Amino acid sequence: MPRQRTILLVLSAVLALAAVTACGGESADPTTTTAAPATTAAPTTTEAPTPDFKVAVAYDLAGRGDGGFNDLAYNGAEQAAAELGLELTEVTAKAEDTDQDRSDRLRLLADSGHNPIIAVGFTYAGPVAEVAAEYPDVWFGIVDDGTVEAPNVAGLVFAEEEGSFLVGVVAALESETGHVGFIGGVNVPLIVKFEAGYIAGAKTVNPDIEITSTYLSQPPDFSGFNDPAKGKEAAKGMFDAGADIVYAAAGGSGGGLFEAATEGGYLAIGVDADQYYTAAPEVRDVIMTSMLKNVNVATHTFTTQVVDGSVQAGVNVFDLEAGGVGYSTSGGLIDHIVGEVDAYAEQIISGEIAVPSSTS
Amino acid sequence: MALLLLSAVADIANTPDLLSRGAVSASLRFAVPIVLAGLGGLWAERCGVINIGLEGMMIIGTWMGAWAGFQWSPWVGVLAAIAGGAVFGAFHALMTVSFGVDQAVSGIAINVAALGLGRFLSSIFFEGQPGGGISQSPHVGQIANVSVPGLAEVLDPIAELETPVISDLAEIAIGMTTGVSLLTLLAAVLVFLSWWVLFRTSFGLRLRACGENPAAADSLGVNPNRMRYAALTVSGALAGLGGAFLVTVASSIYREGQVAGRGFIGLATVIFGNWMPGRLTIGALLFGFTDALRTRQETTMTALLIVGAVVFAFLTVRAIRTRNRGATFAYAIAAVGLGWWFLGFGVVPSEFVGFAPHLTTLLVLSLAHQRIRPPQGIGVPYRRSEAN
Amino acid sequence: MPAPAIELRGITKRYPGVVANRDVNLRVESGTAHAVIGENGAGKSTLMNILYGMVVPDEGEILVEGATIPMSSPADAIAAGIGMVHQHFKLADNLTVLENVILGDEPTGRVGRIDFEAARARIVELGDHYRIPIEPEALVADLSVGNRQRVEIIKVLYRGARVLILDEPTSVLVPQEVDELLKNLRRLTGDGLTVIFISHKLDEVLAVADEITVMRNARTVAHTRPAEITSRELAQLMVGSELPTPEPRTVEVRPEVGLRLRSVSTRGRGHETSLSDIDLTVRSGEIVGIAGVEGNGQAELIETILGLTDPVSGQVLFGEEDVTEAATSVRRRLGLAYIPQDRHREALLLDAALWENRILGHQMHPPINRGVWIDRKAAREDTERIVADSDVRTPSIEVLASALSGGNQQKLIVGREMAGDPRVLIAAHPTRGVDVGAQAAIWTRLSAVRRAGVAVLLVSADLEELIGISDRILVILRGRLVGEFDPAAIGPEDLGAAMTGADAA
Amino acid sequence: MIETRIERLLLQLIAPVVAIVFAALLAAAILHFTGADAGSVLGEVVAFGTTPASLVAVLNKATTFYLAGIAGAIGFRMLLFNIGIDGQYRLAVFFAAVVGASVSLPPVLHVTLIVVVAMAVGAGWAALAGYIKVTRGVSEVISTIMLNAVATGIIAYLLAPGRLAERVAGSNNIRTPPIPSSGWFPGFGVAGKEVFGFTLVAVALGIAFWILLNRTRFGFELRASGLSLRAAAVSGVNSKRMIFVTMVMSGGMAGLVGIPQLLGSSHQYGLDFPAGFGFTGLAIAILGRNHPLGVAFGALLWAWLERSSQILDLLGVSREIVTIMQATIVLSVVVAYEVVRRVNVRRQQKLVGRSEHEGIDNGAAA
Repeated sequence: MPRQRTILLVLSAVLALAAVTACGGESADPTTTTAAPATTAAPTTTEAPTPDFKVAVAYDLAGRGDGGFNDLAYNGAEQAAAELGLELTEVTAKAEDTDQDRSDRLRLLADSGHNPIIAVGFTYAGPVAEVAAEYPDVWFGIVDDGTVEAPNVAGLVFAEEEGSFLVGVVAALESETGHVGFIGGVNVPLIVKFEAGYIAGAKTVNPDIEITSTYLSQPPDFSGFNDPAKGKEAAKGMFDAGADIVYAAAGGSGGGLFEAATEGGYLAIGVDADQYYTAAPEVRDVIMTSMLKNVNVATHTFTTQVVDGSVQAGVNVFDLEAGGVGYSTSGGLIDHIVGEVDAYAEQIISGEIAVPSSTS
Repeated sequence: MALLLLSAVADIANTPDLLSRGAVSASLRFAVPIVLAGLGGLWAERCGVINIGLEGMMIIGTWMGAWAGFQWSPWVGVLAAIAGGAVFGAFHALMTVSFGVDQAVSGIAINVAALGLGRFLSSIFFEGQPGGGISQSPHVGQIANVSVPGLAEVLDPIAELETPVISDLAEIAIGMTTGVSLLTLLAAVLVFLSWWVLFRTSFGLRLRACGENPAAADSLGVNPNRMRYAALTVSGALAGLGGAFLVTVASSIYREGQVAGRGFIGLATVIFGNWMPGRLTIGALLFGFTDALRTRQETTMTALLIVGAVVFAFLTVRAIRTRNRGATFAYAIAAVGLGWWFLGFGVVPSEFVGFAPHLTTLLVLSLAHQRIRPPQGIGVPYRRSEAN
Repeated sequence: MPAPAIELRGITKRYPGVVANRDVNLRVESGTAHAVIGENGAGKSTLMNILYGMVVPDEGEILVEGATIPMSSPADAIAAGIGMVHQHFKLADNLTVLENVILGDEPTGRVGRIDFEAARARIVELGDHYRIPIEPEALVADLSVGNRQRVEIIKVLYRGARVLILDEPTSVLVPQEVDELLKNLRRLTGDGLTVIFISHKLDEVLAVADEITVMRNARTVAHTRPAEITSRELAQLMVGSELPTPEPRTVEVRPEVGLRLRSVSTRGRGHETSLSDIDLTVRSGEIVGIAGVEGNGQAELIETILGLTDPVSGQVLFGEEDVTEAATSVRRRLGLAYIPQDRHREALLLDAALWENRILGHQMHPPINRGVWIDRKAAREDTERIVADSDVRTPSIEVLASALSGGNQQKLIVGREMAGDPRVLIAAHPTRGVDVGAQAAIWTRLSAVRRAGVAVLLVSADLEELIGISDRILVILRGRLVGEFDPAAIGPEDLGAAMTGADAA
Repeated sequence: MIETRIERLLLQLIAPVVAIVFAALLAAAILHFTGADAGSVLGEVVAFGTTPASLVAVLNKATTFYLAGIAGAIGFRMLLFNIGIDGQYRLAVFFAAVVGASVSLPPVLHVTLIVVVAMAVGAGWAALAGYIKVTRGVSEVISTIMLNAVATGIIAYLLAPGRLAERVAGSNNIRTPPIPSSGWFPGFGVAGKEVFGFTLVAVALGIAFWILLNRTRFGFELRASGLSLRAAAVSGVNSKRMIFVTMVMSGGMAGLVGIPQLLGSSHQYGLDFPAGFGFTGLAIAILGRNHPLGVAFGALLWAWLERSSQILDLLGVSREIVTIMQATIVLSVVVAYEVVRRVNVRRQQKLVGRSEHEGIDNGAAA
């Protein structure tokens, strides 16, 4: 049953986050170094049962600590590594990175014995294709890309539009003004998928609904993912214009939406993680739901499968059916409409509803 | 005049948000960090030092503000941000005044260092805190907002009359007096205070003299290098305060990259404002206003098409009068082009909306008739032995 | 006998490679005007800067009214009642007269607020008392040179100085202004103030000084009174040889025109003076002097001839060639040479080697220019030639221009400008701030240039110089040429009257 | 003089060496205080940074940095602050990619066309800033900041499916169509890795820049204007024209910044195209004192630091320490240069003083 599965996933996400927090707590000790607690702890886990595997996660620009996408990728991998007693390494990209830098980063990981290597973000597509050919014995997973065809590469892609469709349904059902909003961080196709699904979901419930969309910045200016001030003003603008529910797929700028909603007494929809838990306690009450993009499930599954040998090359679609995306009910604000929303979910899974992935 | 134009345009283009209270208060919030950065630039340049490092000092301000803010209180955060900015301002002075490093170089280095430092320090202090990570801080409390009591109630009926201009004025008044952050008020005070200190006190006179002709100041017993230390410390403190605004008012979190070029925009407003605090603030408000409009409601940008068309039409007429044929031609094309765009498409592509504030600033600077008068000692290191 | 106002004992100051002051002793009695004279480079300015605390001596002590005082900054000097009027005025252009005057000693009320009313009243009062009227609210940028000097003097008086140091105060003034200044100085000493001034102009020194100290080669070599000495003798004390005088005119002016301006007018921007209807002809082999109070359009005239300012009407011609529309580079190629007043700003790349400075202005001329290329070898060779011919004292042509002394810099510039066989030469204050020896050399050079058939336009404030070497003198006043004089038949006073428009009134 | 030339060269070399040592010490200190074993970490970094693969990667990175640095240096030489390098190269490489993909030409011609388009677009974009500076007196610092934002918007608008770009099925990237292989710039293999062929062009451009600066009339006028705008104007340099031309040249060079990457590796412009070289370029120009050779050194150093720092992630050390090191190097190099300059000026003044006095003494004797 989709709903049960969703709840299960939510629970796993929460658990994973709790795990991170616990780990992080240890590293707050100023004498131990920074980045990856798991790495510094590595020497003590040399007697791990499966020493042939060392997990690596290569992030794109933002890196871990975003309380969303990248953290989720880490959580899944970390959880798997912890379960299997594996070492885990993290590396992060920079804005000026070229494909060659990314390739070299992957090579570096492969050379130092990492397997599997999880590349987070579509910008790794070319580099993964290149490096995977050089290291046929190493498994590569790439999040958000399904273009690499190689016997040792798994594309981990998500049907963000399907999850967004569901929160669009929630928004339309709960909006009292018949006007909802969408804030995208940066105008890239990935984020457009969120917008498209959201609009489709809302329109399905209420064809007359008014939907305002905006993007905070244009690529390659990625500040839209990191400008909570702008997110806040954009949300205020939408609320002032009559919207009462706004959905943000804007990374760190989403925090601004929650603040604006809290100040004005409106509602907000989170993204990627269950933001009811990741956002500041002061603002969580306005988060009616979050569109879950369970990157953690993907990275966990991938890591586990590599170790137990059941991994399949090719595109692994984490859609609604596979539990890759979904929506959260934490906080209880939408408990009364869960049945309705799940009905739409089933229609998507059964193919009755085809969710568009672009707005035009 | 301008108000009349905007008011008319809001009606024609059917973009009521153009002069709404929300847009006004958002403009203020967007403008304040820029104003503070701009004041920072003003203090530095009035004393003869260019401060390209404003961006970096703002970054330090955001980090310090969040670091102290989440542990103790946002006001402690503000103080920490000011202190952090001031330290980097003084460091800029150390580099440029004592070591004779080129002013632009030191500024760029500070920007580079601040980026790295923010992330490095976050990895030590924020990672592992609830909600914190290498690129963001835990939640920071907000600085309180205040309103002029009763005013909104009085003005609301007027605003709802929807009489052009008068209602707009009421909206603007409400926007400027309701839910205003204490830090915004502080910024307003600082604009006035900067003017007062720079132009009405002996300290300010000495500071300006060091920016105009340090040798003259030195010959009268005013030590230019000491003044530059002071000016740059204030400059950094103001930029740091601008950073604090971002984490305690505009949002409630430190987030890597959140300064997003505001320091540079601040620097631009100094030149825009012809090195005067008041005009600088107008420049920042103009930028903040455009930024607020496009962030709140992209459709409002269509209204600016009309404004642009009208302004260019006006410039065309003026150019015809002064018989400047080239300018007439260029302005006329711009006016017709914008008008045609509005009538033909009625929308501005959202990709273009993003740079509307920048383009507006650029156009205003290029077209406004101006006589720029920068401080004459700007960018020149002062050494006594070379002054003779 | 009361203690002297100022006494310097055994002052020595060394700079890398040079000793600027060597065991200098100076005694200035209270209430007197004391002149310090000497060649450029004799150490006068260093001495004055030491006295004003801007330079700290390596040895020696400074006594003010009999008491030794520490002098490590101008603030110490000001506190001791010493004020200084610098040769290059130390004024901030964008500030008002009032702001410039009170700077560093502002009357303040609560929390540092300047009491502008009190300041204004005090400045006006000082101006009335010493009869040096100034306008407190005026922007310094708008003031004439004479007025700026008044601001400088008021600045010093405002601080209650008992001792005034004036570094070459008359070098930038016209005779009437000089008279005014000297009168003011006498009034000051009459009031019991002490005045120390540096000068080149011996007649002024003899006219106004009570006592005279002569410096040569970093030492004080003589101490005397005007009544006891003639200007010839003074000059010999200064240089140890005969005072040079401008050569008499011996050359025939050729008929062909070198430079011609036909009813040229410009529109002044900002603080510039507009030229109106300038008609001017300089023939080959002729030196035409331009006399005028500074700020009456000389700068604009030079800019127009250089091609840096476009006239709104009229024509500029080199020979028969109309260059009104031509760029500066074209005019340079046609044989325009320029010896500017401010060599640091207009004639030198201070951070470049001497031979690179040789290229400046000649980058389009042979032998240095070869199409798009620069012939560095030729530039170096020709620099060596100039250094040898003009006696530029330098260890090498690789040193930076900033390392040379002023006189040597000027010799290099003159040598360079003469190198391209110019047709037209503009010389603006060519000997200002140059010592007596170099002055003579430059006058000789100008005369040689004239003999070679160059049309020379000499802009100068030194009336002796104008009268001494010009073939004709034109007077410029408020952007117009208001009179032409034969130098043989005019004295400095008449010229001064014409320059201030006194004769027209 | 030969002796002092060697001395001068040594003096120039001391500055960067001191700076690098200082920055390394600072980094070691930071590492130490954060609890890492500074010695072994730096050892690992050096070991990794000197592998053949690293050196090739450094060379490729440095090529891009070098072009950005030269673009910055051209501006600095004329006291122009081209903050717009970033926007200029992005716009340039975007249009170059579009044009390159839309034509089919023989190899050499194809590459030439792409390069010319990039230079023209970069130059044109910079020319806007130059034009309003010359005609309206708008500081290039402001105008280029603003034009960067405008360039971003223009690219975002055009880089959309149905306009000038296409979306690859299954990918979240948007890219311009790929440039056919006739428009690729072949690289050459070193140690099993491929060095950008454009590296050689960059070297040639560096030499050309040096010749232009030091051997041509234009270069002299450029340097003279940078040293003293007024003196240059008096000597016959049209300063407005010079400002404009310099801006255009800087922009043209900036237009090439993305080209090694485009022609040597990506062959198309997409969302994953590297951004943000503008400020790096300025920092490198400063590091190299705007001298073609110095900039090369700065670019290599910068690239080496970036490359070898990748190992830090594996060592569990924050990579930002390298950013701090870069800032430290820039500052300490500049401080060191300044100290050297002052020493040099003092030395020269001493020499001049001595020769002047000799002259006087000789004169007295004669």
